[in-house]
Amino acid sequence: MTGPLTLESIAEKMKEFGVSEQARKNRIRVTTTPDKVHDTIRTVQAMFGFDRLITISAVDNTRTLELIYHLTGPHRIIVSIAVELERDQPAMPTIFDILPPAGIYERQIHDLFGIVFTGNPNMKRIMLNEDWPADEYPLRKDWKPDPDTFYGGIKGERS
Amino acid sequence: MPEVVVSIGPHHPALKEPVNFKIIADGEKIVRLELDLSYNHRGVEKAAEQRDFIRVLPLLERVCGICSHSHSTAFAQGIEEIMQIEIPPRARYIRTIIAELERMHSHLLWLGVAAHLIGFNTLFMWTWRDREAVQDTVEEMSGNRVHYNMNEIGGVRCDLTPAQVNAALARLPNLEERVNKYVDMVNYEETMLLRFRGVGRLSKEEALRYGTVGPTARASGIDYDTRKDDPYLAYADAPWNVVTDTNGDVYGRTRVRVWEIQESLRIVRYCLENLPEGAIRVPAPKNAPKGEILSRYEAPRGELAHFIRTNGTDRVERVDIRTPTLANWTSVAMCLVNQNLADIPVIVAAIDPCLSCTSRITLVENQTKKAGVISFDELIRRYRSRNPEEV
Amino acid sequence: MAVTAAGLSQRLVNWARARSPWITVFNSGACNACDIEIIACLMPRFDVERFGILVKGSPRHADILIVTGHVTLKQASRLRRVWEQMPEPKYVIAMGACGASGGVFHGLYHMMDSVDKVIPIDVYVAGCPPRPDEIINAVVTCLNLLREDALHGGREWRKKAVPVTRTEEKTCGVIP
Amino acid sequence: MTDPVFGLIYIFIFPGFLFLFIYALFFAFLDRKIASRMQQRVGPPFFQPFADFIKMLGKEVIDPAGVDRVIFDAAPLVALAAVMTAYLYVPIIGNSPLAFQGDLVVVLYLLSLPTLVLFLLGWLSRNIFSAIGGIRAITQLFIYEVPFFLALLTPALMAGTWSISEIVLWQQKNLWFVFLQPIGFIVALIGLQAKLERTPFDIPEAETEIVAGPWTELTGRRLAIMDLTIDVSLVVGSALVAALFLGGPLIPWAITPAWLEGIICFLLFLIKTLAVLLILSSIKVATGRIRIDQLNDIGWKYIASASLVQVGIVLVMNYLWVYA
Repeated sequence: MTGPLTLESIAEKMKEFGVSEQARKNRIRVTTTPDKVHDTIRTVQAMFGFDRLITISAVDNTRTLELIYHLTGPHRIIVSIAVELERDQPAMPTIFDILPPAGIYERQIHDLFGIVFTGNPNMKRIMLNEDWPADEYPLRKDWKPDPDTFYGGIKGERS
Repeated sequence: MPEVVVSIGPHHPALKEPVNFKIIADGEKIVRLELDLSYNHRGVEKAAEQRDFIRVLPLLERVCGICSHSHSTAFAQGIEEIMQIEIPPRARYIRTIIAELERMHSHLLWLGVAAHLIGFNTLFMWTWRDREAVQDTVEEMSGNRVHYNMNEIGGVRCDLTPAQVNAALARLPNLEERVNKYVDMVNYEETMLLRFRGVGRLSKEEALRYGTVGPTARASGIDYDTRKDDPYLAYADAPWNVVTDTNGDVYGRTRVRVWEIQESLRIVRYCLENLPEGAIRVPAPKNAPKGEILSRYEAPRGELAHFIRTNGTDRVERVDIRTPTLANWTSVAMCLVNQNLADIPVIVAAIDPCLSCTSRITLVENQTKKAGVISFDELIRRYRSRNPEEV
Repeated sequence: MAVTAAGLSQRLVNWARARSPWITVFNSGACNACDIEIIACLMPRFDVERFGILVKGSPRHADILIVTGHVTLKQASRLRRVWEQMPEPKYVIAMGACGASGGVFHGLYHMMDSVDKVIPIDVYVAGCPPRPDEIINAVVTCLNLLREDALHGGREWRKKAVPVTRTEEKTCGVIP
Repeated sequence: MTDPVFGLIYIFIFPGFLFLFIYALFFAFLDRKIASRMQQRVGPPFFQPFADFIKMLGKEVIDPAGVDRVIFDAAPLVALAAVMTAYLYVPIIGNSPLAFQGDLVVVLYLLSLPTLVLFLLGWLSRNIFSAIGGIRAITQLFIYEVPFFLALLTPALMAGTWSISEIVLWQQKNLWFVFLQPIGFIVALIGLQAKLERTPFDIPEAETEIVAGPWTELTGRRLAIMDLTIDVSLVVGSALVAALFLGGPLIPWAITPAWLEGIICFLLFLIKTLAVLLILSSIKVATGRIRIDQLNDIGWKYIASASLVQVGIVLVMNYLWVYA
C-alpha cells in the first residue's frame, strides 16, 4: 500500500465481497456471505494489514443468527465483517487458521449459540458446565429453561 | 521422572477466582497445560437483554468487581452514541477521573498480588495500604469502595464538590511518592528481578499474532492503547503518554503497570485541576433507536469491547462483552510451555486475569508451540478417576 | 461448669478457638469484589491478624469458610467438596447479596442462586460488596456463635432458636 | 549429671521441654510480630501461637483416603522428638550437662529429621501438591545441607573439638567465631533459613503454588505438632548459631555466686537467640521466594563455594596461628 489508508480504498476493494458502509469516522462495515468470510479476512489482512481480531460478536435477531468479525490493525481503522446464518444447523468455516485468537471466540459462540465452526480443531464445550444438555443454547432468543431438565449443580439435594 | 498431573484450582490460594489448570509437569517443568475457565459463567449477557438500560448498568458493573467502571462506561458510551446524545464535559471529566482511579487501584492491586505470588508479602502489604488511599478517594466521590455506580445514560450520577476535589488533590503527592518508590523496587529489588526477568517472554511478533491487549501487549513493544487510538472521555485533552517496554516478559509487564500508575496520576491531577463547570448529565430518551456499535474502552487490563445492538425499545437486543482477559488467554497458554512449575502463578497473573469477566475456557497447547490443539478429554477423565482430591 | 480437668480443657479449647479463627476463601463464581475486600481485610489498615485471623490456602487447615458470591452450576459440587474437606468444627459465612440470594444475578440460567442450597450457612453478610469492617464483624459474629454452640454442646439448639437480635449484629444474622 | 532430680528438672522443666515449649511459642509470636511491624501492621497478640496450637489440638483429625494412619500419626511426633532431643545438647545456662564429644554431629543429624518427615508426609498424603512439596523439601535439603554443615563445622575445625560446649569454651578463651569466620556465619544463617523453610526458601510450602506443600493434608493435632516442630527448630537453630558463632551463653570472667552466673548466662542465651531471630525475620520480610532451580544455582555456585572457602581459610589459619 502506498499513501495513507482511506476508508474509500477499503470500501472499493470490498465491493467484490459485499455491501460496505461507513459506520463512523474510522469504521467500516462489510456485509457478506458465509462462504466469502474467509477470503474477505484474508484480503483485508494481506492488503490493508488488519492483523488484529478484536472480537467475534454473535447476535440472534430471531430470524437469523448474525456473526460480526471486528478487525483492526496498526492504522486503527476497524472493519466489521457481518454475515447471516440460518437458525437450524448453522455452520461456518473457521478463521482459526489465519487468526489464532479466534479459536476462543468461536468456541464460546458455539457453546452459547450452537454455531458450528467447521475446521476448528477444538469445537468442545467451554462456557457451560459439564452437565449442561447438549442441544440447548442459552443465548438464543427462543431458549427457555425447561423445569424438568437437569442443567447441572447438585442433583436432588437442593433444599 | 514420570510426568505428573497437577490440578490447580478451582480453589487455590494463588487464584482469587475459580479457574482450573491441569498442568502436566515433568518434574518442575511444564510440558503442557489445560485451562478450564467456565466456573464463573453466569449468563450476564442473557440477563442484559431482559433488563432496561437503567437496570443494565448495575448489572454490568457486577461483571467484574475490579473493573466495574470500565464495563458500565463502555456500555453507557455505546448507548449514548446510538442515541446520539453528547454528555456534558463535566461528566466526561468525572468519568475519566473515576476510570483512572480505578486503573490505579487495579494496578496497585495487581502489583501486590504479583508480589504475594512470589512470596514477597511485604510489598503486598505496602501496595495494598497505598491502594486504600485510592479507595478512600473513590469512596468520597461515589460513596462506594468497589462498585462505584457513577454512570448513568447521559452523564454521571453525582457531582464532585470542591471539597472532594481538594481532598483528592491532597492525597496525590503522597501517592506519587509511594509509586516512585515502587518503580524503584520493581527495577532494583533482587528477588523480584530473579523471579520476573525472562519469565513468560512474548516477542513482539508473538504478541501481535496471539492478539494480546493492554499492558501485556505494551510490554512487548506494541503501542496499542484505545485511549490514544480512539480517544473517548477526556483522554484527548489530558497530557499523557502511552507506556511501552521492550522486555516482553513479566518484568516488562510489571514495569509497564507501575509506569501506567504514574501516567494515571498525571491524568487524574489534570482532570481534577481543570474540571469544567456545568451540568453533569443530559436527559436521555427512554428508548434507543435501532442501531449497533462496537464500544471500545481501555480497561486496566486492556481493551474492552462491548458490541451493542439495539432494536428501538428500552432494552438491548444483544450486548456482547469481549473482555481483555479473554483476548490475552491465548498468549498465556503459549507462554507457559517449558516454563517452571513455580512460575505458573506469576505468568498467569502477569496478564492480570479477570476471570469473572471472562468466564470462558481456553485451549491447551503442546510442546511444539503449535496454536491451540487440544486433546485433554481422555486425560481429564483418567485424572479424575484416579484422584478426585483436588484442593 | 464444674471445675474438672475435662471441663477446664474444654474451656481452654473454646478460648483458643475463639482466638484463632483461620479462614479459607472460596470463590464460587463471584465478581471479585468480595474477594478483594477480603484481601483488603488482611492489609495494614484493617489487619485482621491482630484478632488471630489468618487466611489459609488449604481447607484442611481452616475453621471458617467464606463463600463469596452466588454459586454457579459448575462450582456447586466443588463447593460442597471443599466444605466436606474441612475438619469440624467448621463455620460458613456467605458474603454479600449474591451469597444470600443471588443478588443482581438472581434467576439466571447458570446459577444456583444462593449458597444455602449447597451447604449450610451460619452467618450472612449484607452488602455488595460488604465493607471490610462488615467482614470482620461477620467473623466476630461467627465466633460468638461458636461460643454459644460450645455452651449448648452442638449446633442443634439453633434450629429452634429465634434469630439473634443484638444491636451489634444488625448486618449479620443467624439462621433461625 | 550425677543428681537424678537435677537431671529430670533439667530435661523436663527448666531449661528443658516446658521452657522450650513456651519459648518456642514466644519465638513464633515474635517472628510474626516483627514481620507485622515491618509490614506496618499491628500483628498478632502474644498468646496467638499458643491459641493456634490449642485450637489445632482440638480440631477434628481427617485421614485422607488411602493414607497409612499409623505413620501419619507417628511422623510428626518423630520430628518433634528429634528437635527436642537436639535442644538438650545446646548450651542454655552454662554448658549442657548432657554434652559429650561429638554432640554437634548429633544435633545436626537430629535437625535434619523434620525435613525428612515432611518429605515422608508429603509422599504419604496421596495429594499431588503434598507430593510435589515433599519432593521440593528433599531437593532443597540436598542443596542447603552441605554448605550448612560445612559452615557449622568450621568452628569445630578451629576449636579442634566436636563438642558444642567445648567450642563455646574455646570462644570464651579466645574470640567469637563471628569475627573469626564471618563467611561461615552468613552461610550458617542462610542455611538455617533454608532449613526452616522460611522466605526466601519457603519453596516446599509455597502457598501460592502448591497450597501448603506437605502440610496440605495435615489436620488437627498432626498440624499442631508439625507447627510446634518448626517453632522448636527455630529455637534450636538460633541457639546453635548463637553457641557456635556468638560465644554461646558464657561470659569471659567468673562471677562468684553460681546462681547469679547462671542467670546472667541465661539472659545472654535469650539475647543472642533473639538477635539471631531478628536477623532471620528481617531476611524473611525483605525478600521474595526464589525458585527451586534458582536455589540450586545459587546454593551450589555461591553458598557452597563460600563455605568451602571458609573451610580453606580455617585450615590456613589453623596452620599459621592456632597450632603454630
